[in-house]
Amino acid sequence: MSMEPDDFLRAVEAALFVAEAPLTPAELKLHVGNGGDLDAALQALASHYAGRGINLVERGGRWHFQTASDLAHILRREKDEPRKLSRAAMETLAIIAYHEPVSRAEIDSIRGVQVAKGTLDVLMEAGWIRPAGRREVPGRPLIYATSVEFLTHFGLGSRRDLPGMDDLRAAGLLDPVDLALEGMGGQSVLENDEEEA
Amino acid sequence: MSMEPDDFLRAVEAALFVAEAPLTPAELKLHVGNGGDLDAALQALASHYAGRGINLVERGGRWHFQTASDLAHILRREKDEPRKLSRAAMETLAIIAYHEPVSRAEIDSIRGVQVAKGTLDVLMEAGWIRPAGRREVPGRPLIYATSVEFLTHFGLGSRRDLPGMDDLRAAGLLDPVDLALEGMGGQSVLENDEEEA
Amino acid sequence: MFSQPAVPSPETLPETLFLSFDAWEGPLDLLLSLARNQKVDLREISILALTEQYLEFIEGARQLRLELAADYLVMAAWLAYLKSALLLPQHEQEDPSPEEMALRLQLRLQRLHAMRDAAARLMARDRVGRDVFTRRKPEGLRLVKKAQWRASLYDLIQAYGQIRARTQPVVHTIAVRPVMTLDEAIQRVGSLVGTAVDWTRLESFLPPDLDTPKAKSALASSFVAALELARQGRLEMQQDGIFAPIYLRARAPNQGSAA
Repeated sequence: MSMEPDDFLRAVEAALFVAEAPLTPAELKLHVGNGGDLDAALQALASHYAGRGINLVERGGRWHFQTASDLAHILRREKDEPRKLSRAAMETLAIIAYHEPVSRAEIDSIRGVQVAKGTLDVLMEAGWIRPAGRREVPGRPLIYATSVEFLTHFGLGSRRDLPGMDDLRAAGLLDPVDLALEGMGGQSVLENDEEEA
Repeated sequence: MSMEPDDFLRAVEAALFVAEAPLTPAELKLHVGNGGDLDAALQALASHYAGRGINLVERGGRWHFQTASDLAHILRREKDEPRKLSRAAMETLAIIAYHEPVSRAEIDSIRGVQVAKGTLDVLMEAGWIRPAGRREVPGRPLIYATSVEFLTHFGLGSRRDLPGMDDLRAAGLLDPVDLALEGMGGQSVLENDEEEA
Repeated sequence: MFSQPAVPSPETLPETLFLSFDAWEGPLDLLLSLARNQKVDLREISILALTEQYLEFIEGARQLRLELAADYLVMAAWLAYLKSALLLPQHEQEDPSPEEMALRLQLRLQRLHAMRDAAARLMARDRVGRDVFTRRKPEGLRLVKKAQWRASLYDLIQAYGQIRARTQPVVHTIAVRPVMTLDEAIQRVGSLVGTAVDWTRLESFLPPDLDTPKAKSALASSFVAALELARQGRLEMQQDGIFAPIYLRARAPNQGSAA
C-alpha cells in the first residue's frame, strides 16, 4: 500500500501541520531545505490525504491542511443553553404584544427609551417576533408583530388573552411605587442592553 | 464496503486536527457522536500516523496530534524555547511527579533545603503542578500533584511512563528515609546488601 | 544504576567550589557533589570519608572568608559530631546510633541523587513546544451555544405594567372645592338685605345647613359682597370692634353711608 514516507516528505507534512498560515513552496523550502523534490512531496501528500478527514489543499499557490468540507458540522456543535431575557427585551416584547403591529420608533416612544438594535434581534432569534410589513408613513419603517411561537411559549390562545389595563391595575402591576427600586434613575436615553453573557 | 466506519474515523481525525487542546474520548464524542467505535478509531489513527511527520499521541487520557520529535530541528523557532527552569524548579517538579501527592515539607526533606515560594509558583504558572488537597496531619499542609498538562508537555502517557519510575520504586528510593530504615529492621546499618536494587 | 550527568572533574572542582556557594542548593546538595567525586555507587560511599571532605571544604571556605549560610555550618557541626561518634568506641547503645545516623545520611543522599537524575531525564524528554509541536493556530472545535430564551407570561405582563406605570402622563387632579362665588353672594345678600330693615348679622345672610368648607367660603364671599353692595350704596355696615360681629341693613334712600 502506501510506502513508508521519507524524511523529506515527513518534514513537509510536519511543517504544513504547524504553520500558522498557508505556505508557498518557497516558504516551505526555508524550513525543509532542498533535500528532496518539494513539488513531488506536495503532490504525494495531497493524494495521501485525499479522502481522509484532513486534506492538503492548494489555494493561490499556498498550501495548507484543512478539514474535509463534509465534516464542517462536527467542528461546530450546537448546544441549547437556557437564557433569561434582559429587561429591555422583555419590555420591547411586551410593547409589541400589546400594540402590534408597531414600528421601532413607536416602541421607543412607548418605552420612553430607545431600543437597541440587538434587542429586536434577540426577540427575532427567539422566534417571538416577526417583521410584519412596513408602515405607510414617511420612511416606511418596518413594523413588528408577535409570532405563533410567541403565543405558544407564553401559553396564550390569542393576543386577546393578554390581561388588559384593568387587570394589570388590579394586580398592582401599574403601581409606580417600585419604580425607584427598578433603577429607573440610571437609565440613559440609549440604553445599553447587551444581553448578559 | 460500508462507508460508515470510514466517515467516523475521518470525523475523529478532523476533530483532533482542529482542536485547540488535547481531547478526552468523552470530549471527542460530543463532536463525533456515537456512530462508531471511538477507541478503535483512535488506535487506527495512531497507527496510521506512526512513522509519519505528524503523530497521534495519548497523554493522560487525552489525544492530540503533534509533530514527530526527529523533525524538531526544522520546526523549532527561536521563540519556541521554553522558559528555562532553575535547578530548584526542575528538582521540585521531579519530586512532585515521582512522589505525588506531596507536601512542601516532604519536598524540603528530600532536597535538604527549603523550597522557595517562587519555585512552586513557577511550576503552578506553567500549569504542570496543582494543589491536590491537604494532608490530614497536624497543620493540614497543602499537597501537590502534577497535572494533565505536565504529562502532555513531557510526552508521558501516564505517570507510569516517568523515566526510571519502576526502578526507583523497586529500589525503595521513593520511600521516605524512615520507612526505608524500618524496612532494614534498623539493624546492620553498614551492611548495604539488604537494600536491593 | 544512575546515569551520571556531567560532574565537574576533580581538577576543576576545588576551584569551582571556592568561586561560589550559589552553585549548591544547601549542604545536602554540596555533600552529594562531594560524594559523587568518590566515584562509587552511593550505596557504597564512605560516610566517614565524605564527612572529612565536607569539613575540609568548609574549613577552606572559612579561610577564604566566604559567607557561609548557617545551614552549611549546622551540617558541619553535625558531621563533626557524627565523625567522632563513628570513630570513638561505643560505650552503650545510643539512640540513634552513629551508624544509623550515617545510614540516614546515605539514604538521603541516594534519594536526592535519584530525584536529580530523574529531573534531568524528565527535562531531556521530547517536550511540546521544544521538540514536538502542535498546530500553532488550530481552528478550534466550537461548541456553539444556542440560546434558549426563557420568559414567563408573568414577566411579560409585569414588564408591560412597568412601562405603563412609568410612562403614564402624570395628571394632577385638583379637587373641586365647595365655594360660593362672589356673584352668587352679591345676588343672595342683595336680595336678602331688602327684607332686613334693622341691623342684622352678616351670618344671617348665609345659606342654612352648610358644611364647614362651604360655610367659610360663603362667609368670605358674603362679606366681600356686602362691601360691594355698601359701595353701591345699597346697604350699610356696622362693626363695634375688631372681630366683633358685622351688621348689615338696607340703606334708606335719604341716609348717608354707615360708619
